[in-house]
Amino acid sequence: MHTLYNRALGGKSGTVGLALLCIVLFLVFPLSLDNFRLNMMSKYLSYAFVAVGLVLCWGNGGILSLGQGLFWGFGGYCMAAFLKLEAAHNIAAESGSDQIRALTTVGLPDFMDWNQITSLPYIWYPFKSFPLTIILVFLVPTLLAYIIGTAMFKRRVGGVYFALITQALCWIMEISFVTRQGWTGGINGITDLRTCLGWDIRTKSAQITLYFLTSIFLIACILVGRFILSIKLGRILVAMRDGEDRVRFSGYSVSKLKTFIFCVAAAMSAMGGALFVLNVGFMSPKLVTIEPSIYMVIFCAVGGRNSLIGAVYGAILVSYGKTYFSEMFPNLWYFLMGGVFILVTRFFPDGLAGAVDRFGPMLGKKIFSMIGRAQQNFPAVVPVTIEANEGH
Amino acid sequence: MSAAAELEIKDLTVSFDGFKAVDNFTFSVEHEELRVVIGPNGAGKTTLLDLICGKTRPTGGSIRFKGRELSKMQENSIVRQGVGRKFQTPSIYPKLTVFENLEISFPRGRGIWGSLFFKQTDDVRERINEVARDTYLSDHLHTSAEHLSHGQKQWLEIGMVLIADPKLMLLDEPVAGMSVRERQQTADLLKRICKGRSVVVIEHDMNFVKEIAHKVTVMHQGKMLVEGSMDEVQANEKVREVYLGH
Amino acid sequence: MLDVKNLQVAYGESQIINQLSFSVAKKETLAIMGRNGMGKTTLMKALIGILKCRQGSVEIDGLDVAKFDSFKRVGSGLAYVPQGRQIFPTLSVEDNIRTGLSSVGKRKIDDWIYTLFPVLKDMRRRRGGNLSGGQQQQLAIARALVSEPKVLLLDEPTEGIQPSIIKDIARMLNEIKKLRDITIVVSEQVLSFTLEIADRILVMEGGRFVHEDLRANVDEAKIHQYLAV
Amino acid sequence: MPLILATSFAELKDIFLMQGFAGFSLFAVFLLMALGLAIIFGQMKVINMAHGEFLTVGAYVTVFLSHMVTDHAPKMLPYYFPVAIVCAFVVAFILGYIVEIGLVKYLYNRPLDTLLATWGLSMILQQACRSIFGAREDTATLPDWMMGSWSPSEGLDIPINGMFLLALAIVMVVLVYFLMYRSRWGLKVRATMQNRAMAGAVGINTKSVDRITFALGCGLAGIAGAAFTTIGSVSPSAGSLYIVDTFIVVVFGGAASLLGTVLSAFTIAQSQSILEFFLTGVLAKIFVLVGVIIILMIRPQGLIASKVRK
Repeated sequence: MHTLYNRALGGKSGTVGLALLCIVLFLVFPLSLDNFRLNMMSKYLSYAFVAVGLVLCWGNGGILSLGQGLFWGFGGYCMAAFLKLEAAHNIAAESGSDQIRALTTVGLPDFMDWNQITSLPYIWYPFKSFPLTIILVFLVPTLLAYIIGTAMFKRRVGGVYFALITQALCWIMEISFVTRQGWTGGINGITDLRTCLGWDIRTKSAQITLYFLTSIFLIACILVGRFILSIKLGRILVAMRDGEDRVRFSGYSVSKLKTFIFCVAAAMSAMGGALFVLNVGFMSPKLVTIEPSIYMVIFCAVGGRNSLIGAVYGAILVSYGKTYFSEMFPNLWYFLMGGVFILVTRFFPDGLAGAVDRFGPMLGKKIFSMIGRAQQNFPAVVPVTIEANEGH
Repeated sequence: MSAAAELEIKDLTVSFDGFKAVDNFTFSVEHEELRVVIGPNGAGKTTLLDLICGKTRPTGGSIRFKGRELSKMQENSIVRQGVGRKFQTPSIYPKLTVFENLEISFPRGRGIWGSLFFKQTDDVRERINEVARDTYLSDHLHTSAEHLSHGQKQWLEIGMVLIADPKLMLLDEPVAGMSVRERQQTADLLKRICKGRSVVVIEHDMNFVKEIAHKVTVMHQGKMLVEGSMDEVQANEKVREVYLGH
Repeated sequence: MLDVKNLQVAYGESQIINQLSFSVAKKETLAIMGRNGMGKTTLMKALIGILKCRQGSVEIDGLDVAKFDSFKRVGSGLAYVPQGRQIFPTLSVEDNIRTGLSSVGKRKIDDWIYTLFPVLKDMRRRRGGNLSGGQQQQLAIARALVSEPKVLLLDEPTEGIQPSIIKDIARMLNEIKKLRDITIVVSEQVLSFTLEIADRILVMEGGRFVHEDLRANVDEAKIHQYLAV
Repeated sequence: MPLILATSFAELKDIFLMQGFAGFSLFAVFLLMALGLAIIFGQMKVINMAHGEFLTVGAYVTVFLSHMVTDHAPKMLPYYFPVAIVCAFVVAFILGYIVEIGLVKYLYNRPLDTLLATWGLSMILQQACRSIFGAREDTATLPDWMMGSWSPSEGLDIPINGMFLLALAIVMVVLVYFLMYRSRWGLKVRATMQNRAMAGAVGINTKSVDRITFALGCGLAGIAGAAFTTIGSVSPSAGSLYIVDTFIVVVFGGAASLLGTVLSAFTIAQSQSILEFFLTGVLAKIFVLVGVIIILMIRPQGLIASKVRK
């Protein structure tokens, strides 16, 4: 129990930070925001999943992926495909009239009709089943991450090159999705999603429920992340970031470890994508291309690339800022956002979490605790002697 | 005579851009032997260690350790065959403490599942403490590695190799940047740890070499120049010419 | 020639060198000895300007360069041979030497450089990174010398160099002193090498000087003691 | 039967030639774009995501000049283009110089951070273009001599602006080569990029080298922008459409190699242009990108890598 407390919650200070986040997510937001804003918040939180994944693979593992939108998007598209099929069946059932039957193919998503597709593509078959869809939401992006990771890391493609290649992959995905209109809905994406297993996701109560669901899953991701960072794997990640060769010559397969953490980040992103679709009711290639992928990295950087909780605040703040500024000052917000990116990288490389850590040590450690070294306890070892640091 | 050689290298060659860094090199190291490789800079000593531990791929020749061919293996599999390597400039994890540095190097939980479910049991802690004691780092277990002195960093890296209990240790300039007293302590350490394993050391400090070496190999331009006891090597005219000076 | 007064250097929070003063006469060779981590390299880096000085002055021929960027200090007559050589690995030997000409505005490498280091002439088209350690050391010295310095700073020139080349380097340095009016400050751990080149020895410990000897009457035992602890 | 075969062969040859020449225009644009990035990314290791916006700026300068000339001095129309190239260079150079002083100089040795910061910069520059020039697309009026095409044989039309672009690209490559590898300044640049501290310690003013090198890369993007106006219309986001391609060209070539950049731009442009004849443009692009990524996995160091023993 004690180890679990330390590992998953990050000890006392980590728990405080997590508790604060829970209060914000489960009390402050639901009580203070109207339904529209709360739904908006669900959208932001679904981006935060990607940011949390990036803290693991970028902040701690040193692997910067500029293509996380790829995984987020695949998760979202899988979920959207299921919802779309259900919507198509419902339309067919509701409109019993022969007129509609004559115009459309029964049970086929509308965009397929528009693209003269007369029978469901095989790729779409699995999305008839809900359990299978849930499996695919995780399996497809994780498998993709596994393939990309194995191919890249085995060949020791890393750093900048990895970032640029994942960016290109993201782009490839966007243009393929846009061109395969009949399968993917093209540039418009998959829209007009209404129900999930008969439950109308557009109602107020459904949106509130989904908000809480999103928050719970997000907290779960943070706990998983904390667990990973607290065990040996977490220290190997940091070690790999700082000295890859030494890890390799300690007998670890660096490529496998990197692939693993990359897959974990991909699975988290996919979860965010699927929840996004449930919350918002559509999916489009514009959401998964290069620009949103970079935004996701920015969320992570603004929040603090080493801090799981910071990443959530980063995602909320930047997304909110984006919405707010683009509503209030449509011409200025690009300047403002651009300025924020520059300021953060220039002056706060550790993001909000770092700034809070630096300027409010008392408060900061508790809110943004990075599951720091300090809180880990190794019983039964010789006490620390600090005066022994000689030289520089 | 003694048991068959543990490490057998035959006709090993590697070329970079047409330049042969190691050229048709053949040598062998026996069980529990402490071998020192000396030679001018650029003679191919570090490259030789790189080849053995898989960091560099040979152009030709074979490296057999306990009868197994290493030259085609991945680095981490070579490590699992029992080969440990210390680099020329200490490569440790600066942001982790000495304890964590050693813990990561502990040869358990090296796979993904292993690293997920690795438990820091008593025997692990005991072994870490033991190695820290051996490498004179007991008082610094919870110091961040970046705050260690240069000599202590060298020791830490030796400890990180040692904790995996390798059957063959490759040490590249282990006493570079150490004071005379630290050198002596390192010599004692090496003499202790070559029990039960073979050790190959690259070193420039002749006094240190004299102190520890069972046998010395002199490399020159990627080739073996001489091999023998320290006295034989020091008396050798060719060695004096290319390396030691008169 | 070189006057250092109240020099203070720090890495972040920790102060490495505090209130250090010394001066070197024209054509003198001063050796600064001490163990690793005692501040020798920090001092060298502070003198050439790679590390910023917090306080104090560094005067060359009366000109205070303590606030200057590195390249301006080179222009004022300092030259630097760093620990670990740090030649430019993908540049050819010739280009490596020519980088040292930036501050004097010349294009051609003077012949006396190649006379002093014949091996560099043979290898002038090779890439710097493909040279052996000893050759790289000569290259680093040549690169520093072409800027026609008044004061040459050498940081542990024997580190990692084979014994036979160490003797060559000592010979070369003495040769250079005969050829040109040059002041040398060298940091070292090898006493035998130091004794071959130095006029005066200072021993450094914890960022301060703790012992001084002239070449004429060196207390070898005492220096060994400082180096050994 | 043989007659039909013969004609189709001749046609096929012409098609290949035409596609080949179409590929040359693409090659020229890629090369001009990549040249600046090869300096900024390949040499300086700065991931300049705003590189495309410098192209946009150069293109807008050209468009602006073309409007000025058509409105006020129509007689000068045949001659303005070379002036526009120079102006595009100068404006982009100055802008790059300012960006280096204000932003990039703080981020050397933090490549991934340059990526984020310059992404912010690209947002700002894009919006600035939008505020100044409006969001709609704009085109430059080209001099007559650049219009039209050249037909060396029947059925074969080679557009003159494509040839002009190619010539411009070749001239720029040669210039950059001499500047970087044959001049004293180039030596200073290469020394600085390999070891900034040491370059300072041998007497090189590294701050000035950094500023000018970065600005030069930006200036080259400005020239690419001027060239771009001959094949497309300009909008605030025009440059950002090319940024991924450009990075891929530089990475594929082997970041620090000029020859690699040329080869890689050629390979990518030609394979895309030839594939485009068989597939749709988008599919051709996907194929080429996937191919490049696969080759990069086999050869992560790019087509041409410098080998130095470490």
